[in-house]
Amino acid sequence: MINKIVQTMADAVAGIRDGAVVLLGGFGNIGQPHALLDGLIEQGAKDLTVVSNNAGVGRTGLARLLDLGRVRKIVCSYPRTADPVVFEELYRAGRIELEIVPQGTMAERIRAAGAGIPAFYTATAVGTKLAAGKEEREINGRKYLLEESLPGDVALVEAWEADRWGNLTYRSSGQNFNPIMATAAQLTIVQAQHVVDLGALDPEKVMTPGIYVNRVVHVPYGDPMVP
Amino acid sequence: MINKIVQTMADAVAGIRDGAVVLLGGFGNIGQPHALLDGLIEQGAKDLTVVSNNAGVGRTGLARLLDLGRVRKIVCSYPRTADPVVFEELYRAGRIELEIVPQGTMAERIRAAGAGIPAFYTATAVGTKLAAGKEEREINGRKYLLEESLPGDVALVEAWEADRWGNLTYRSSGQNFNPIMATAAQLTIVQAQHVVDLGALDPEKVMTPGIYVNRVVHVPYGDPMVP
Amino acid sequence: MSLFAACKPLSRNDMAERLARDIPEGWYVNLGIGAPLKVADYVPMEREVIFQSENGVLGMGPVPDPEKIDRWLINAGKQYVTLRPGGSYMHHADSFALIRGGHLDLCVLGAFQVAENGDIANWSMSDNDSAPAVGGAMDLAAGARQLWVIMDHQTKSGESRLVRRCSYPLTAIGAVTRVYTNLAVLDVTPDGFVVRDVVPGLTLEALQQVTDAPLRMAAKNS
Amino acid sequence: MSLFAACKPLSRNDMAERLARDIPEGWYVNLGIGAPLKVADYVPMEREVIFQSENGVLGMGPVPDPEKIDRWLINAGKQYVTLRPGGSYMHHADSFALIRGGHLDLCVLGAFQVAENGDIANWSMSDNDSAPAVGGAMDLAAGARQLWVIMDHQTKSGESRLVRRCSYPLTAIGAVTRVYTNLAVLDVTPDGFVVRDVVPGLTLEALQQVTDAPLRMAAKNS
Repeated sequence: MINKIVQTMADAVAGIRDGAVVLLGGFGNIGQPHALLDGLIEQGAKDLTVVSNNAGVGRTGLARLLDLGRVRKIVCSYPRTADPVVFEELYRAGRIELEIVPQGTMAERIRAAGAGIPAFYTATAVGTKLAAGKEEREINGRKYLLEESLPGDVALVEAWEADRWGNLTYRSSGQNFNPIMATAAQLTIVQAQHVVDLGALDPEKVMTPGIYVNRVVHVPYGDPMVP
Repeated sequence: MINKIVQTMADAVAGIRDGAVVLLGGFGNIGQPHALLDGLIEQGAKDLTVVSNNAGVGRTGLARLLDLGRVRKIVCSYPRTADPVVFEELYRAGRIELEIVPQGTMAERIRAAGAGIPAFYTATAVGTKLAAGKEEREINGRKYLLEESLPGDVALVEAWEADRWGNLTYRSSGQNFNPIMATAAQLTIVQAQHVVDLGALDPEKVMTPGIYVNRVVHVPYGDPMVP
Repeated sequence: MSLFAACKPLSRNDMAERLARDIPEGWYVNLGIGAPLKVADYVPMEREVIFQSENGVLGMGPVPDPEKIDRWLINAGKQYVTLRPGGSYMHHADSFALIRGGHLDLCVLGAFQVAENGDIANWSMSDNDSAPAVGGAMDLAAGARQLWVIMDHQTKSGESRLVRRCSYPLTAIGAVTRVYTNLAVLDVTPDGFVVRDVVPGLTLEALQQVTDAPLRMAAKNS
Repeated sequence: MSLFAACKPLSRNDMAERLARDIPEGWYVNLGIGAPLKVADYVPMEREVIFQSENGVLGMGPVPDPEKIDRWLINAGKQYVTLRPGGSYMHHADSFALIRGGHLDLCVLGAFQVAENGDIANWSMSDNDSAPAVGGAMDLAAGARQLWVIMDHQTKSGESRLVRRCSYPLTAIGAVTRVYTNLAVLDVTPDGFVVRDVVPGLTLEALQQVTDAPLRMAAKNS
């Protein structure tokens, strides 16, 4: 019997290696797997590359992982949030590498990694300083940049419901990067608010089929914090 | 008030021009917009390029459009179906052009057209005769082909439910090419089994948001024919 | 400044209202973070304009009553929003496929500078910016069918934001189609900025004096 | 043929059963149209193997009772199928993203020829084929982690289907990892075909006589 539900946080985050590329779901505070982040902090892996839309808020979660010196590089579109104090300190001190990627290009690069597309062309960022070092090509009269896929070793995902096959649903704007990150990593780890019986999810409402999921841990924390 | 529901088939298919590229949803008999095809036959546009997974069965629908000499070229992955008599006759007589595309490459080229991706790389068909004339490129040690997006002037789509904004759902394997074709055409025309009130569709179950849809016509025909 | 003695520059709210008037029913529109978000307040619900947020929300409604907040539903500025009947959700790749694919009728962004060739600079003040944050601005600017910019005509220190060439790092090239400032509405055309509309009491000459890029007047009834 | 006097080649059903034994629980598997589809009949429901069909069905169950057919639910061969609890649907781009992205543990295809370097030819009999039909075969062959081929060892006229180089148009290069024939099971390795298993009574020498490509025996307990 397939059963991807694990019983402890330690089991959920076991085996994340030093140097891993970690895809971290969430947009702002919504759909971000805070419990898995705490599990990763506890687990100890270091020298990480974190791919996340934002660069952490306050002193907890991703900010704490940064604060502990466990992140070598961050790939994100928007490091300037309401309270990015930890990231800014590290960045100014030259103690963390930053790769700024336009948000849509980041999303498409992650999707491409899951879809077996090693590279694609996009008009986003043509003529800007984020085009530096990228191949430019004219196709049908318009200029495009070549962008490579962005795969992860690990994806940390927050879902609303999950079953033992790893099928997932998400709640309203809690989807954001989670479904595409789930497809793009060697090891996809999910925290879910609700664990339901196999067959309980509407087959037309499953947003991430279990094929993309390795482990699910039940974390029924309720609504996201007010930031 | 936005209202994409049209009352007659003539209104639904109005304005399809000679020479148009028509994306035709469906896989086999499922999810294929037979009523819109009949509407297109009646409407009269000719010299069409049809993008469809299959090349028509028997003597009705797409096969009839072919039989009437209205199709200049067909882009498909699998012209050899149970009863492709019309297509085979035309093809052997040199009266129709055929572009064979691997099914997944066809799907991704259509998706790319809707997503503003003019071209992408894929390992599918490397080293085969379908790679002829395509750019080959090695990326991280593996060979890939460059494939261009495949946009349509018109998409003919079959949906299960629709509302006046053009939001759509599909039924089980009736999705197939329909959601991606809806994103990839200048003019997306939908036949829907059920027209429902705005707000009646679950926001998490809408598979094609109305932004991709221009016209919806109500065609409550019931279950697909047994082939 | 004597130039403005005879006229009253628009407030932020006035600018948003002015822009909102030009959005026809049925358009799909993304409003950037900050000043552009105000535009939604001036589009009446009965004129159905469908607002998108790049974090996967299509069909946003007004800000919720404080006691009715859904804490799972935010916009790109991380503010709580609502979903209208007919709205829907999607993931980030689908959301930016919609943006990049040219399906938005309009995006409204703020900017530091707009150039007469349609270049826009709105994400970074200098090449040495510590940790610049681009978000979805480049995708939106390159992807939407129309890009309207809403911004003050001049900086606080009196420099023109409508320029011949942007001096700040670019967000996109040749993307802007119209600019709404506190003094005027200007189209970006192959011939540069064309003035559609000025605030009452302001002459084209006076407007030109506070504008770096050359201006032309629109032909009547165009 | 005297070679086969001492042995009994496997039937189509036997081959499917033999292959099915090697699929572990938890694998995600695509079965090609035709002979490969039989494999599903020999995987017991209690061994949870999840079958995918490229038209957007993940978690296919057995063929439905005639009175319980859902006419909206077909497989890639256009046959009516069922969905298991835990199954789900997706559109064609997502379905082939799954295939192309290397997420299938296994694809099983039929073939005309398999070469010792893993090349497979299974879609077209000649370069002058009238209207050749490729379907999803190239995507599946290039995308799945493992590609197992199920086919007769020889053509009806007695030619070997396991060859040094394919003479028919290729479906994919270097993709096949194992072949199940009516006479043997063979791995495709960097050193060519390695025999894992032969039908009782057949010697390696006899198998080699009906095989164009050179064969090697697997090391014991490998």
